Amino acid sequence: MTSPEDNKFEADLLPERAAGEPALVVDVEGFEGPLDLLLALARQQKVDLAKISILALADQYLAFIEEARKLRLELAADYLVMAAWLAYLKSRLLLPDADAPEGQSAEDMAIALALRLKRLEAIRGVAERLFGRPQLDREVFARGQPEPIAHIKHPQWSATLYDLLSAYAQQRQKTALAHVRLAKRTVWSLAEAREALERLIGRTPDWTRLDEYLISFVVEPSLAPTVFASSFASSLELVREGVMEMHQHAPFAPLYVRKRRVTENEAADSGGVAAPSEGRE
Amino acid sequence: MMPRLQVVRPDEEPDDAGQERPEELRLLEAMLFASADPLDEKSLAARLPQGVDVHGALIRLQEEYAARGVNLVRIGGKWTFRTAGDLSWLLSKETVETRKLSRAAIETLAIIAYHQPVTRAEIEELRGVTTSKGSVDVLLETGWIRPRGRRKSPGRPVTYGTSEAFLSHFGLDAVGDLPGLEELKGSGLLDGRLPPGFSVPVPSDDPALRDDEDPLEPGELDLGLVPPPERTGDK
Amino acid sequence: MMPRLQVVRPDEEPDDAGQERPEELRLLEAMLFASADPLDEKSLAARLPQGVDVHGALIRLQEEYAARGVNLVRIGGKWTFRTAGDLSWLLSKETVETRKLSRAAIETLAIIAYHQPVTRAEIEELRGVTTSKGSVDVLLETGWIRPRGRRKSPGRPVTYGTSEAFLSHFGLDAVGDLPGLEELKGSGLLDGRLPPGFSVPVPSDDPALRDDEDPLEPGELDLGLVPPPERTGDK
Repeated sequence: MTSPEDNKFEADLLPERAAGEPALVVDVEGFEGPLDLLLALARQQKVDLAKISILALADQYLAFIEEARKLRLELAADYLVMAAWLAYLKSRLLLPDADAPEGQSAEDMAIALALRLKRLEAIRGVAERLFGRPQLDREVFARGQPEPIAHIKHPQWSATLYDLLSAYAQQRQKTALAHVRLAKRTVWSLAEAREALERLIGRTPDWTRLDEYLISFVVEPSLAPTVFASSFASSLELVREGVMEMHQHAPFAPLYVRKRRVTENEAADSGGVAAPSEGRE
Repeated sequence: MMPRLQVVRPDEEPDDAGQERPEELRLLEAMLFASADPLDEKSLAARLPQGVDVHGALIRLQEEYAARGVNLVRIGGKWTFRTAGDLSWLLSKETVETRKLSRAAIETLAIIAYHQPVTRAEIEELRGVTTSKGSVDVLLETGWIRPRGRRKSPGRPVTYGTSEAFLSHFGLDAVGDLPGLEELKGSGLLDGRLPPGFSVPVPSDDPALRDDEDPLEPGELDLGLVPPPERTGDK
Repeated sequence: MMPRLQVVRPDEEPDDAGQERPEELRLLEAMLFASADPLDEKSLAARLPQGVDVHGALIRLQEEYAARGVNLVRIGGKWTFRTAGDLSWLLSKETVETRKLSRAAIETLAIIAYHQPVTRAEIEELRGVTTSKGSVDVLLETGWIRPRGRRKSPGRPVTYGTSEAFLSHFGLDAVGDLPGLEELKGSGLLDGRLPPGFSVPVPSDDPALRDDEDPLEPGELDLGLVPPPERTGDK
């Protein structure tokens, strides 16, 4: 069921346009869509939206679109969809449906359109009021120099007595079973002694009394035997490697050590015998 | 850790006990002046000596400052100092021109504010256009709106609501204080799907999802659409 | 004639109680509050109505705020609001975060507690593994251990013992209350598979140096190794 208007409208939807003519995509003079346009047209009627004549509004809208079409403005699809819908609504309103019981009645459709327009108008009203409020950083201002809150974190360590005791027991148990060496270690290791001797001979090229040097390590008298023993063993090793020379005048006389010097006859000696002639012991 | 509170101010006579301005007003003043963001009564109370009537002290402070160039206001349930609204002429020169929102964005924001939670399809239906995507993006960038969840309906569209930054920008204590909300409710225009006279939905930015909303999947809107957390959910 | 008693509030001028507060005070308040930088009198004057005594108004504003939580101060010839100096503690937030000691640190602590005074080398010997400097540092940070002195042995290593904070944290009256061999066995923490001669020392945290300990040189451990005094002793 179509009205003559409808036919005419659809027939003219695609206006003939000369090939070179520029196509203007127009938001119909700045309207925000067909509902916006309808609202503007309704306002022109200068009546309460509740009392508006949807029929008259539809006529105005279709006339407006027709005008735009004549000006060869390219209308956004939204507008054309609305135009088609309004044309349909108009035809239904003009021809009371005798044989179209399905769907909404034309009156319901008209009321729904009026409600949509009212809702849009209402939301525009409150939007205006909302933006009429003083806005932050435009009309009102917050503190320009906020003073930041300093955040100081204090760590608090957590551990329970149980943690402590089980940790103790477990590691004691483990080491006790792994290597049963309970004597407290009071030895000066060969590595430590060697390191000390290397430092000694590196410091001075001259003969140095070993015991005088060692005494500086022997703070605890009980440590003396292990310091002497380790040092002596290490010095023999250093002499054997040809790093160090050792000298003793007589049995039980003090031991002297120095860094080994390279001599001419030794340079000729390819055998690599470690001990030099004066280095006995 | 906390230093002892000083109760007696040097410039006050002890005899004036009745007139003495309570120390908590000084403390509140200091905290509220210093903070870059509005503060709620709970966090203010946490810094005050026990037993102080924080709300009462804030109301008194608000009265003290009411006639001043700086006012104490409540924003989204939190307290902050703001310059007096009537002095915008004095101060607006200082500000950088803020970007102006398009008419479409303003309308979209109003729809989200008054109809929240609301989907894009619902916004489009209200505006009678199908091109509001740009507006929603612009509004997300301002930090004034936020995706709330998904509507339990075909397509599971995202629902939008306003943020704390929105309340802060427009100086509102709550969404219920939106201008014109009462008239809008009275006219039954808040929900066009129901004939006037039926129960009227009220906008709510309550982060609790409604019955017809599902939560967003974590991270699904993190693709630059959503402003960083300190903008949307700032304290 | 009896002098009339006047109720003086800090924001009221005593002499003209009924008189309106001059508008320029409101304007100055708003400008100084909103400005991101301190403002000099010249730029303040430029915004004010002609003929206003800016300096006088600022002095009056300064007096008004002198007793408040926020003061008007002049910095480098420019004016700005600042939190009252005595309230700076309000603007710092001190939080305690609980951290769990690592397994290695607890084991090291246990060895120190039972075998004090003990050097790092001795701890390693007892644990059978290398003790990282980190464990000892963390324990020094807890304040539960302290450097006691130096062992009279090659290299003069530092000896460690437990502190009072250790006792208070673990709820011990004295370090000698730590369970001995029989108690550890009885509680099942140590099982029966122990070699003969296995012993658990009776710990003592007597601060007097042992025969094989030298005192620490004054200040020699102040290079960040030792926590500041107020931290070591606190609970």
